[in-house]
Amino acid sequence: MLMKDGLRIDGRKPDELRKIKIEAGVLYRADGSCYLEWGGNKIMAAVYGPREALPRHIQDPTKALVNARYNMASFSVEERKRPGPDRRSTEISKVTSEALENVIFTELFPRATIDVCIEVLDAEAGTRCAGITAAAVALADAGIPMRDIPVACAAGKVDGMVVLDLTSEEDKEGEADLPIAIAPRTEEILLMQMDGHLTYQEFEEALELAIKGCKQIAKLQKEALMKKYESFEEE
Amino acid sequence: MLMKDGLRIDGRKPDELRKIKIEAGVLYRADGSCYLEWGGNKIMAAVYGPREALPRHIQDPTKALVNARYNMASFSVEERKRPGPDRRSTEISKVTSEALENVIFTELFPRATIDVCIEVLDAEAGTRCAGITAAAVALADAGIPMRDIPVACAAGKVDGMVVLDLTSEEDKEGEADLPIAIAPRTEEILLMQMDGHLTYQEFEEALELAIKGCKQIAKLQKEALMKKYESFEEE
Amino acid sequence: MLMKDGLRIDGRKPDELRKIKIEAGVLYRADGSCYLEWGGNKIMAAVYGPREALPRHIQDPTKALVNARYNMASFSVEERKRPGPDRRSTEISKVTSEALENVIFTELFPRATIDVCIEVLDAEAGTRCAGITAAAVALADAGIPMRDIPVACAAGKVDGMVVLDLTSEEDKEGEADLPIAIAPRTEEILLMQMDGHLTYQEFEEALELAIKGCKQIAKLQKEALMKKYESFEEE
Amino acid sequence: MDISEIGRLSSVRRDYLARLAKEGKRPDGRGFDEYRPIKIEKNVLRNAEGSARVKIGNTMVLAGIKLEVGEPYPDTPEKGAMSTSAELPPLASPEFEPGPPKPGAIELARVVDRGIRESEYIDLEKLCIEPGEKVWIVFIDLHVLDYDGNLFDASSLAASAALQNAIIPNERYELGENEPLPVRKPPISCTFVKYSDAIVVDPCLDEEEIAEARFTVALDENGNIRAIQKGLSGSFTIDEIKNNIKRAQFHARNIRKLLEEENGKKDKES
Amino acid sequence: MDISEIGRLSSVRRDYLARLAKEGKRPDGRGFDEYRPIKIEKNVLRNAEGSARVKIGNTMVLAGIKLEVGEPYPDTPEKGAMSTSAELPPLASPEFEPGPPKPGAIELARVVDRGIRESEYIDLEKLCIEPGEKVWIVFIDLHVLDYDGNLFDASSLAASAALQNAIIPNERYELGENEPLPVRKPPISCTFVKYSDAIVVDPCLDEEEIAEARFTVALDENGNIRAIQKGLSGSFTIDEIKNNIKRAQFHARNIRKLLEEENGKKDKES
Amino acid sequence: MDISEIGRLSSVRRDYLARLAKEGKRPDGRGFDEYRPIKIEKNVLRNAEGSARVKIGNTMVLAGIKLEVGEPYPDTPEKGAMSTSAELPPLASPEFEPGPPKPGAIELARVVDRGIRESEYIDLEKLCIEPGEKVWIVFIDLHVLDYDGNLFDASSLAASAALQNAIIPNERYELGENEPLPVRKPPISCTFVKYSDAIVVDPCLDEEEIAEARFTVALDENGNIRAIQKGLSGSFTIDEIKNNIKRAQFHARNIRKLLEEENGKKDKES
Repeated sequence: MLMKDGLRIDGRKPDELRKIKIEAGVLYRADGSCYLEWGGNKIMAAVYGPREALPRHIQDPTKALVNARYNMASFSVEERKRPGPDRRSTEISKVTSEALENVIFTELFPRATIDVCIEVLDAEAGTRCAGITAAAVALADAGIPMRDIPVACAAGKVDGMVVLDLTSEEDKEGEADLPIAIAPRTEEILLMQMDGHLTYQEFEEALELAIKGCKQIAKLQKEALMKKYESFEEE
Repeated sequence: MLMKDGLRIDGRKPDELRKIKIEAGVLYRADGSCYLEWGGNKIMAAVYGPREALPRHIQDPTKALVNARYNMASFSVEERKRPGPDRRSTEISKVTSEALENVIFTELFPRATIDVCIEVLDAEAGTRCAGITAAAVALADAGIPMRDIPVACAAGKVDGMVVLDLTSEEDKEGEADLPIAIAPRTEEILLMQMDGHLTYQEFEEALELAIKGCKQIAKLQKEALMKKYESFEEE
Repeated sequence: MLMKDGLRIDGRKPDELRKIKIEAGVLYRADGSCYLEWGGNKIMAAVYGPREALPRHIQDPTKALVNARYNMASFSVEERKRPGPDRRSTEISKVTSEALENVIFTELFPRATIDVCIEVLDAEAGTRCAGITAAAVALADAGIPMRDIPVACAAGKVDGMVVLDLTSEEDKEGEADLPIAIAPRTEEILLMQMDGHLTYQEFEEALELAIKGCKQIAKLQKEALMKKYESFEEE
Repeated sequence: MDISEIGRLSSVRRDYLARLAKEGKRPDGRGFDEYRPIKIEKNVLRNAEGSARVKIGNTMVLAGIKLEVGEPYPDTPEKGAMSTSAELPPLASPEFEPGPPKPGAIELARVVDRGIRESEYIDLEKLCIEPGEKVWIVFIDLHVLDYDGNLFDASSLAASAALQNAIIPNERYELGENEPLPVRKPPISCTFVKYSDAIVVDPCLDEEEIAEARFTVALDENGNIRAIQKGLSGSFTIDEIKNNIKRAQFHARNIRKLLEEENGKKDKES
Repeated sequence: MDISEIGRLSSVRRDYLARLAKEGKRPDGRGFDEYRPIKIEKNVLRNAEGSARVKIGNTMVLAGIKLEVGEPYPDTPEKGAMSTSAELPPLASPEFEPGPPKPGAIELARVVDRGIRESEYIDLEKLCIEPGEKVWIVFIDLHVLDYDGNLFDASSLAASAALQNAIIPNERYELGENEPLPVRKPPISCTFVKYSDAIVVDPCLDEEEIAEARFTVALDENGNIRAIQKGLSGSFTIDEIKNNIKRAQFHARNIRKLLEEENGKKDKES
Repeated sequence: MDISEIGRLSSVRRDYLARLAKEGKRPDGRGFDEYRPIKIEKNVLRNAEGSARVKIGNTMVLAGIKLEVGEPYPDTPEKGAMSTSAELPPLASPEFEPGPPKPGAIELARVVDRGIRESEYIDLEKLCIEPGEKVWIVFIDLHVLDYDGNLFDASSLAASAALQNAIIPNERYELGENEPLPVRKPPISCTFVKYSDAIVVDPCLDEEEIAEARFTVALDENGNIRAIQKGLSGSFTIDEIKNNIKRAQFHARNIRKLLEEENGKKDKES
């Protein structure tokens, strides 16, 4: 059903990503920002900080807090979503914060907070990976010192086959989804979630594929940042 | 439908106010208070302050905050209202706070707050104007220094005619509603909202009529305050 | 209906308690704890403190706050209860806090809070009395200095007869319920609520019966605490 | 202090009140068993189905009744329902804050509710429109306007008075003509507080602020007990409790008379 | 300052802006009666039934339209309904905080809503599916992405543009084929602020932060007035108000033209 | 630290734990691949449709199952539904606060939910009463009673055990006789944390407080993977992840055996 002649319903090969477009530095007020289109996903990410964490009792005297907020616009899905956080977005905000904190030199900014805002404007499967990928570019655009630029991508299993970067339909009808985020230089795993049904062998295969996907996207991230700096120099 | 032989459904002339009754200093605990009946509206207003603004981080070191809270009792309307603020009352609280702040010498009370409580006990169109008018009397009763006593009134358009002080039915079936608040001495506009459909000429006419209404009510406000002072001297 | 041949539907005599089992010191993290089964009720109580009351502006410089929180697990009743406090549990938390505060030497711990957590895991009438009784044991287990160990029990009226310790059915179908908490040494009344219909004579009778019940339960509380200390010495 | 949970009296004032009490006196000159003047005004609102404004001394509470058509509870398919709420708006006291009801307001509403419910004041059996489907729900909303102590009795009395003049708004729901809400005999609430070994009825705010224990009892027309609420962290002896109830039976008779007089007046007028 | 209620400008900067205003100048070099460049992009989202992204200078607002089937209001059983919300997410400004809408966001949504509602922009009569039972509810959600002042005009324009390209999602509800949302002529909103005796159109953030009074008017295609909102604690004289409206009539014509051009473009493309 | 987000260990204790880990030791004397004693008690409540209390060391979690009749999701009209919540009441730890669930509690509930859902443990197809109209909704409520680390495994195990003895309360809804809830093979959850280069199974609280990264995997009876959750800001290498899963396959077999023994006991008793 979801695969035909070795191709997927949208014509992609099993190891092929959807179309991705990344633009850095698109907002005026934010310290760093990124607009990302990934298949049908449209994501805006902004970074504010490092700035003083308030109220004071949340401050950590040894390092900066990394506080990501993943939010879906009410019109970003087919059935209108009530504004405000739900349980799903609370969980995604948490694992996203943790993944991003890993690469940031937070100990350089004691008592500070680094706020990462991820707004999903249009959603079509894989928004958490798209959000992390965009947030990473926004962090770099904001000049936040990081040991690497994180990047995220999912692999999954569809009609018994391990494939890269699921669409909505594949996510819903497929057998498994494995979103990960990595630090691409070292291939360390910053985020991993999985739901579905994978044998150990399939898991290994999917993990390898997702890492391959991450590395392709990491290039697009760097190109977007490069382009921003170039346009900055031209000005 | 709403006008017959030049008169309105309740028998009023186009430029005639509903019956208004104002009483100052009716509450024991409040620093200043006012009970006002205006047509079918029954409003209780109380003022507390100037007192220290808390929590401290909301304090303004240069002036007092003016914090009006417009609230409708759950039994004040035909269909029982759930207790607590809704979007409408939040907006009215905001524009009321702004209108009242205009005339108060807030710079005399840095770090303070002046709290204005407006409780609508019975509602019949025009509660925001009635609330501001009552709040102004309560402020004066509390001895808050003001450069003028604000007063509010609405004009509107009904059956193609500009009229003063709409009833519920006129508000609902009519073509426009223009509530304003003014500082009566200088005729400055402190609050203005409008919804409906007015040509520019009709707008000018309605504005003039509303100001005339305001000035009539300003007299009633002063009489109420006078009566309170007299009764105070008698005691 | 509810009484037959002088006995109640569950076979008890009018002045007979349901089966009660009390165990002290059952939790690892809490400073003091108690597990109590009383008829179909299963209650876990824990005490934390005295510890600094936070945020600071709630601190009382003359004494410790006693802050009891009565909570029903969502699965503790026949129809699943939404998690979180409702109006009933808010009231019970309030009167429970007040009853317990009475016997604690709060003036020994200025600026502190003593937190009492009462979780109803399974409910069958009389949970507030069961909660106070368990909380008192947890307070003693935590070593909080008290002038007496409070104890609670209800009497009521069923089929025209005053009886002790109502079941769910008796509570629902019966004519009155009178839960009380006392300091057993002095017989002072720490908590009293009543709803139903009692003549003054019936009230006196019910009060006497409830106090008798309290005193029986007080023995079980002491036995449970003794057992805990003994097992502690054996270790 | 109970309702506001803030604003402790200075210790000087506290000592003064204690000294007064020892001499059998109260801050406003009343005897221990004396209510402040009670004033009941009924039918004071237009949009409410019933209303009353009650003053006890400087304390003023407005009760408004609204009726709505709703579903019955599954276990009482042929009975109407009732719901009581209390608002303590910042208008009524410098200590009241806006926001959802605090524990003090919830306790107040629930105690008033119990008095009405347990004395079967509203004839809920007559409020069924369609068994199992549609019944009248009676909303009793207590709106405190001026807080100088003893909200329990003022609120209970306001609710009782407002229910006495409430109508069933059949016309609004196209169910025939409006008719009076069917009520029986109201409960009367009596509140005492204890401080410095004195137990006084109808506490004013100063007294509530130093009160150690509070006792409220709702009595029916036969002086039988329908609801009790003991509050605050102080205790009562068994004898004090018994005595409170006997004193309450005396006060309740007087207040009931007052309410009936007011009711009589209304009837004559209408 | 209005929306964020924080972040006061330094007094040096404040004095500088006041001095500029006295010389007839604005911080970004515009004249008092000059808008920043306006850019309208329509149909920018896939899941929304209609959408538009509007930039006025650096301010950027995204409007998304969603339609749902719901019950009509009891007093308008044959009309669809509309609901407008505004989100000011922390993404758009260092001063915006997460959480439920603050008064500034609520005022913004309500003013945009009034302009659309009072100009009868959406033909709600055509949104009835089953009288008294089922109608379309139009949700207008305003999502601020970059906040550099004048959210009122940017939001209103984004809503107007998004509604122009919205569809009724009949297919999703198995009600036939999708069709365009029936709209009439949009309202155009014009906002002025007053500071240092100057009244300027389309305030940027610096100007909003020192503004004493704000005036927003929504005009229909005949230049008639459909909604007004005066904001902030400063006042306007009667003449200033009248003058604002006349100036707005001029600006609204230009903005309307811009919107129509954008609309024309879209039509040609499709 | 994960759940409580407060209460950092002193650096002395932290260093001590790190030193222990370097020597292959854990604070409570266990090996890196050793669980604390696990105790499962089933059917411990009367009002819940199913229940279990699980202790892993000092950590104690109570799971209660309730079933209600409700509407199915539109896209699965013939399937029952499930919903998992976790309460971390202040009873269980000095760091837990009352109030709506914090992110840690939400993550916990969602991870337990995913394990059950993805292993298709509950046979939701059999929970349809009337297609498109009425289905059973299974509520899994996790109530933490004592928190000494590893809530993920204790909660998952408590939920699995409680579902095994749950009944469908047909009688309460007049739908016939009660019957056992149809379940298949439960998922088994295994959690590891990493600190000081060690990766240990079943962390106690001390270990969670210094943990850099957390890894939870839910395995089915064939050792296949049904759900994964990596947590905290530390990272794992690819090899560490693979190794975690293999270690989990070993532990899950043992825990599954324990659960089956408990199940066997129950069957014999009844």
